[in-house]
Amino acid sequence: MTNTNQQQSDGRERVLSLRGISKNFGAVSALTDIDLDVHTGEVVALVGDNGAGKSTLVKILAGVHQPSSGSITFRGNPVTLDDPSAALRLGIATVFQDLALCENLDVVANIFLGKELSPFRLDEVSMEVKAWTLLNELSARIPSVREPVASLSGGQRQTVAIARSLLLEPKLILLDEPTAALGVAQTAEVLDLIERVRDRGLGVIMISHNMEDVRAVADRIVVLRLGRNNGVFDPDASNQELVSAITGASNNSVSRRASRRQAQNVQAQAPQGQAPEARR
Amino acid sequence: MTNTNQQQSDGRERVLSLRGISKNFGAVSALTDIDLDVHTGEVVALVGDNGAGKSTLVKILAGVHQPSSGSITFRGNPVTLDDPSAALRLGIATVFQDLALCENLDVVANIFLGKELSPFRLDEVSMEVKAWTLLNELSARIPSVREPVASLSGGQRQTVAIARSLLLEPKLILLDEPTAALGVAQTAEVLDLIERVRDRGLGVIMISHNMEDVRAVADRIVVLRLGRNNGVFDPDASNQELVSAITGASNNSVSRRASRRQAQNVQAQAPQGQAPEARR
Amino acid sequence: QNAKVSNATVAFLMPDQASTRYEEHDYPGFKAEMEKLCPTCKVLYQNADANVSRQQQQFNSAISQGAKVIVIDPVDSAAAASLVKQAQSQGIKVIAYDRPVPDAKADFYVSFDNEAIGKAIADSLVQHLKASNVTAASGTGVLQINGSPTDAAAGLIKKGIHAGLDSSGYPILAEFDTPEWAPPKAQQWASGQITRFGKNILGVVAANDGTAGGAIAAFKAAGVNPVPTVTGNDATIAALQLIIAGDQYNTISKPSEIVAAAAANVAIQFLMGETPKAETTLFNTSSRLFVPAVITAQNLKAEIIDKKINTAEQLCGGRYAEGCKKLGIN
Amino acid sequence: MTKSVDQNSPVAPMLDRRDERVKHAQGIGGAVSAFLDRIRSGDLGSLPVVVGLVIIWTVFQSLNPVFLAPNNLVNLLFDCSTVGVIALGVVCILIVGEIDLSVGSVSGFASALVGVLWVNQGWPVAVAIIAALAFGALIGAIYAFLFNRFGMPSFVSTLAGLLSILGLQLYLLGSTGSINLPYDSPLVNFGQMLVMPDVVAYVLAALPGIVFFVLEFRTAARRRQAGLSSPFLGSLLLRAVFVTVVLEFIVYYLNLDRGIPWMFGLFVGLVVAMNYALTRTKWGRSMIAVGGNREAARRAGINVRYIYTTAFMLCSALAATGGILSAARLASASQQAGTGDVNLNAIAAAVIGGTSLFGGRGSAYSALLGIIVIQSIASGLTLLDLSSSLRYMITGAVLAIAVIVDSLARRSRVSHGRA
Amino acid sequence: MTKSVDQNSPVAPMLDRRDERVKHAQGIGGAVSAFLDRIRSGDLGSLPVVVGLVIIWTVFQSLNPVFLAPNNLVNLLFDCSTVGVIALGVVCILIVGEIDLSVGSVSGFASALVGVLWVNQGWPVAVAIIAALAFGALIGAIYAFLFNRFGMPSFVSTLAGLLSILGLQLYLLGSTGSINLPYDSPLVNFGQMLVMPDVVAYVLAALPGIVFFVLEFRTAARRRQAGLSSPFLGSLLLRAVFVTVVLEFIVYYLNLDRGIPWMFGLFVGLVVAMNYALTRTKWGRSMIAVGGNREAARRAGINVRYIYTTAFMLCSALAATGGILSAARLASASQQAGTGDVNLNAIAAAVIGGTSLFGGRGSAYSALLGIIVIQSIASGLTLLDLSSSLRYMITGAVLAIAVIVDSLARRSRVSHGRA
Ligand SMILES: Nc1ncnc2c1ncn2[C@@H]1O[C@H](COP(=O)(O)OP(=O)(O)OP(=O)(O)O)[C@@H](O)[C@H]1O
Ligand SMILES: Nc1ncnc2c1ncn2[C@@H]1O[C@H](COP(=O)(O)OP(=O)(O)OP(=O)(O)O)[C@@H](O)[C@H]1O
Ligand SMILES: [Mg+2]
Ligand SMILES: [Mg+2]
Repeated sequence: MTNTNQQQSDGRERVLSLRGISKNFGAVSALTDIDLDVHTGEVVALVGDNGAGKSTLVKILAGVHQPSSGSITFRGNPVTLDDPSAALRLGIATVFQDLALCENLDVVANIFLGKELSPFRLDEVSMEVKAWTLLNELSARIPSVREPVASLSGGQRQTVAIARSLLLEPKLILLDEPTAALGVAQTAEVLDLIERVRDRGLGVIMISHNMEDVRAVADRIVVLRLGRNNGVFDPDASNQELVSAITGASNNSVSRRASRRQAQNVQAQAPQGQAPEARR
Repeated sequence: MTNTNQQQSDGRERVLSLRGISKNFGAVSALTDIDLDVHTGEVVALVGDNGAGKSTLVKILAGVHQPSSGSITFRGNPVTLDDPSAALRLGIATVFQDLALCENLDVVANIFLGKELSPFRLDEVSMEVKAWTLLNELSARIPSVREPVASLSGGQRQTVAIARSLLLEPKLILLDEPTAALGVAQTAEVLDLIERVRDRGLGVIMISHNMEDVRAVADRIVVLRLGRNNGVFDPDASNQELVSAITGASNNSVSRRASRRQAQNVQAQAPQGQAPEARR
Repeated sequence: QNAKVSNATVAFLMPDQASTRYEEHDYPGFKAEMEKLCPTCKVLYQNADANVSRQQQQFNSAISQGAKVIVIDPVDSAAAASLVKQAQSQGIKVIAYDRPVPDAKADFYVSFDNEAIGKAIADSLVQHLKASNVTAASGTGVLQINGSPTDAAAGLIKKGIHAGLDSSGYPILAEFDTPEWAPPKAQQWASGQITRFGKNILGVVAANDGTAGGAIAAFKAAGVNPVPTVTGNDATIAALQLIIAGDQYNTISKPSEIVAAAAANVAIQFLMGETPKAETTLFNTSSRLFVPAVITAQNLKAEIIDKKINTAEQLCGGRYAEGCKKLGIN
Repeated sequence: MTKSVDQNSPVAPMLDRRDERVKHAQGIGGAVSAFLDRIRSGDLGSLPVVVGLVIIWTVFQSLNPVFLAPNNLVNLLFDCSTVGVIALGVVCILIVGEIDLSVGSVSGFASALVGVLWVNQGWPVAVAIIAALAFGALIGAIYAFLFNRFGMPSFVSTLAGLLSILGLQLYLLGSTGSINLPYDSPLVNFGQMLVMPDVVAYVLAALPGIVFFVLEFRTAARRRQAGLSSPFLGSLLLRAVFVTVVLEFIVYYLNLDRGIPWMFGLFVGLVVAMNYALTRTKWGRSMIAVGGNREAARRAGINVRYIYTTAFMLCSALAATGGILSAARLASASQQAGTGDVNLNAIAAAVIGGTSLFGGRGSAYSALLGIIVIQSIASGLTLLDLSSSLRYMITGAVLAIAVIVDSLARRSRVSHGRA
Repeated sequence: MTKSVDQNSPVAPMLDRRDERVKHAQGIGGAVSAFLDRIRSGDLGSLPVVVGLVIIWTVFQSLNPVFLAPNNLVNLLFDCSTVGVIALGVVCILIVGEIDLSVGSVSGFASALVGVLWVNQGWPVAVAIIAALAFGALIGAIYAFLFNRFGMPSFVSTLAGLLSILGLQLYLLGSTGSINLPYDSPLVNFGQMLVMPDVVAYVLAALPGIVFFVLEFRTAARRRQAGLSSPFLGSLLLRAVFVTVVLEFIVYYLNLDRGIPWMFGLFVGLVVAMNYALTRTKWGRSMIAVGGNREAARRAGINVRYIYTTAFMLCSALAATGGILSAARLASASQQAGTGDVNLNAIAAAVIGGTSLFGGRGSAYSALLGIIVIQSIASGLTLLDLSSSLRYMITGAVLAIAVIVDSLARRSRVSHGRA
């Protein structure tokens, strides 16, 4: 477990800095004393078990929830985010895990919601063109952008949510499991996109359960466990290290499954001479 | 592209057989002439791009949508599934992509919805015990099963949806992206579970965008593209083969991204002597 | 003589808001007389807003508050029977006011007769038509606009109007129960009948001034000039003004204060343990009836201004000044 | 406390106490502090409405001391029962996310039907009542048919029903006007006079506490056996004693006057039965599921149409019951019955009590609480000599104030992230 | 047609026509077959309500030939305008998923206020009207405050408002009862007589077709330029011509009698303006978003409170407008104004026209269509001599029939997987 915090901050501006963030929902402490830093041009991956509090953290940064305690510093200034519009004004764009789309509006209206072109005489043509452009960039296959979002497939919706966040000129992008429902092609596009965004000097927080994707794009991997910081890792940390940090035990269902499969493979495939690959 | 249909059916009973299934939504043909077979003790993976029609097919099998044309044979008998309860009665359990949970009910009530113990005097204690048992089997970390589902994290909800489908004694299980929101540990448990279920002789249809998971558990991989059958593959088919079938082109964003990364790796890591791994 | 009564509680329960009379005339009249006769007595006033259950609730609460005499104008004459019985079983005297309680013997009944009112306006209309030599040619006739179909008082007026019209020789072209006494409904209905019958409408018998106003508005909107004879009831300021302006033919003035004062007198007598003198007996109940006055342009000055029911200032503002002058009001 | 979930760890914590992030109450002190926690986070159930009610009562009592006199309260209970039963039906239909605007008309028609069949036609009163209830259920079945078969929004179908049934009622009473029910009949006696003997009232008032304690005690035992956490016995006992004391005091106080009306007993009985059905049966669970997410309920294999049918039929049948009760209360089947504000009051009672207009959230007790709030306001204002205009204004204001407490509590619940 | 989405493919299909699974209409034949397709799948917008309307009209016309006489239709238009404007406000508030039960009271109070200020106090009529509108907006602002600040359900706050404002109205008119508005004043003239000169009516009836064609033509050009598909010109022209012919015929027919009332013109003008605001402005988009998914709208940075405030204020202000119009129509400000079924009719009009009670779906035109349905039924029954009991029954039945067509169409849409 290497604390890469110091090393990476050299020469780079800190976009975001959290200190001692806690959040209670009634009797449940979803987050306890979370610290986190994001720098310009950096992709921070936030990983953790289900219910570890990742989405809660993102919602606090997006102004959806208010923290029970702790301080947020954005580009050097302490801020309070008491409304999503406050976060948007600061330049924090978010793709929520639950997407937060309006099912009764069509794709174009959803992408431009809250930032429509020419508010007193909506410019539908320009908006539609821009929507198609964004969607095509993401390799989305959407039959029509004039159908309500309710009729889209899960992956199509997620693409729409991602397209939305690209419209702003944000300083920080929060992506809560952006590729969970995406196909292989769309996932590749989104990973490309994240890299492009990083190269433009933005800060990115990405949540994902796919360690391969995380390692592919992250500069730093922050692990949450049961609502607490549980270490910061380099992207070249081993899978086993990461999984142990996430599950809190080196003997976990992932490692058990891996060793079981390995044993099967040895039995079954040894005659074919294929080297059993340790995937723990 | 090997048609493994014939080979696998030897000696095994066919649970399900679809012929010429089509489905139109207004002007959109979501499915066109789909054929599909599932045998006992077989895991069929259904893969395809976003919007390829996978969920639509699952919904037809679950009785949620009615096909525009085509026939469904279940355990040798032609059936019409005009209601989800019809499918449930036949023994088809489904985990839907959108989960279909009642947000206002608590976890126990959701798991047992429609199949409560002792209908005239609900046996809450037994239901709660059973719920905890199921959830623990899936490594779920849920603070309380007496909170409404609305307060759960994405992955926790998905676990609840999976737990639901295990309550029945089904003949066929349909899993629509069951691991999309799950953590690494929970994913491993679900994959284990699928293998256990298969070993008990049930048929399983699993949809996933994660090729690694698909290859790990599937006996056969069926590809849909733009609502049509686009080939059936063995689980040991190469990634490139699968991705080409899914995206319909060998030059796709996945392969482009792979080759770009490869090039970068060569540049960056050549001095360290690490062999560039072709991941297309 | 009133020294014997002090600190007693009397309840005065009115039925609805269909006209302003209860709060503008009846209650002030009752209260004033009570104050005169028994300054220490307490008067409970309630209006049931045309709601039977609410009246029951008000009746019960009057008993809870120790009322010894209850003056009730029932929302539903039939339903009030149980209230009367309930009160009498506890030794409380009930004075039926305005509307009778036929199914139970109240202790006294003070009223104008709603049925008589209906008959009076119908008769007045018929006389007017006959006097102006309007003959009932085939196809012609009058319209009848009744009150709310769920209002018992409206039912009584309706009966009276029928009694007045049936033998008059003027057929009823169409009749309508106005839901909730709502003037716009009366207007819409009248508009439709104007389309249907046009010039064949000789007159309109409307059960109160609000619906009469609706009918007049319908004629005006259809461009019918002059407006046929339209009757009313309640002598609201608006209606009196319409009569002054010549748009409405008649209305009914009920000297509510006088009736209310009579009720107060009866109440005091009950409180003193006396038996009030009856003029007649109606529904098996000792009763005192007052005769309402039909107001037309001819007697408006005499009945309204001279009897100080309304003042000239109230009626003759602005546009009505000229009409007033013509009627000799200033 | 960082134990893993392994089955073989030496002292496995209780099944539902394995998440270390959750604070749990221990003993009485813990129960109190958990309660305070709940107050702070706004998770209070119907407490805020009760607080609103107490405020209203205090104000009215200070304005007119007759208000809390036992006699007045007994009248209040009589008045609550009629519309309360209708509100109970409305709760049913609101829970599945639909509405019934015709409850007033149905109640009025039911009372007219009883009047005509019993008094005019000379049927036995029981048969007349059954006919009226059957009619109510039939109306509900028609709405359900229109809803299930044609997908007609219940707002429209019940609006059409409101008008048609009002027409039927007028038609039925058209020739006779209102019909007086015999003053000495058991039905009218039930609606006007019949109160429980003192002893019966005391015994019935003791029941809830005892039943609560016994049931909870047995459940707690079963939970402990099954490896689940169980509530602290002392706090159970405390609550049972508290409930019993409060109820017995109420009974004692009302027994100073006439006592508890049987009609109110019937209403409370229906509320308790409905509460049992909604919370402890499969049917009730399905109702709430259908109201929360119709499609999810359908996919869970619930017969959604059947659920809607039962909801509509129950609502209309209870409305008919309420109508019969108000006829009994009034000793008359009148043309006005069910018109006016019966509809709004019944729906408002359900909503004020905490049932959502949007479905999926509500409880039978909301009918009880809501109607007590509404009738308290009405009764309190009746005791003040106000002109109608003032009375309307004050009713509105008091209603708003009664609900503001509840709204504030719910608001705080939302701001604490609990919807 | 299996082209990939690459930018450099020789003949890239139009941006929005790249998905080969979608059938697209080509030319007039295509437009017709697409239309038939839509009929089959039930995706018909307001056509079913129109069909229901036509059925009602046919029946009433066959029962009494006066029904479709121009004179009667002109009356119908006058009557539609007053409650129609109120229904337009109700559409606003339903779209954000809330309700306003007090529109009737507000309308009644506004008419009373105009009567008192103008006739009794002698204010200039314009100032009195502005005061009434301001009062309406203020009431809406209060509801919005209670909703945004305390989270009070709008059902309860507007119920409280209903009562309070009714009280205010009674208080205001208490001493005088009804107030006559002068028959010769411009306001009453506007409400009773004023119709458009024939030429103006013809010109105005031509406008929609022309504006539609010009705007669509320009949009089509821009779309083509931007690489999007554009509608076939012929079909645009056809629709424009069809609309114009229908409207001009209506005008011609009504001009046989008095002609088109200016009051109806005002109503339609408000509907068109509201439709523009709802569909073509950021505000309208936000309204629909808030109604569909409040939380999603908030997360998109929409000022949700502001949107609710505008919705409540617009609704009350339009209710006040409707009240003033009905006072003008009746030439009187009465105590009954706004009571009775004004509330239900206004809400029902919005719902019948297709606006959802649950928020997020609705259009300004639903107020127009819905009120025409309701007033047609009322007017048709006026022409038949029926007892009130029959009238109520038939009103209910006809209402159900009018809506059944729409429900069936929507049902088929659902069964075709389109919600
Ligand atoms: N509104 C809420 N009310 C109550 N508890 C909540 C609420 N939101 C989240 N929680 C709880 O907080 C914990 C953290 O949830 P969160 O959504 O942040 O998890 P997550 O890390 O995003 O998980 P996942 O990987 O499954 O998305 C969970 O246990 C959840 O039950
Ligand atoms: N109810 C509906 N109405 C209209 N179109 C629909 C509806 N449901 C699905 N579609 C369309 O059908 C196509 C297939 O959708 P489906 O949900 O089956 O995709 P999928 O293969 O599950 O995609 P994903 O991987 O994103 O979940 C999509 O283009 C979608 O827009
Ligand atoms: Mg999450
Ligand atoms: Mg899918």
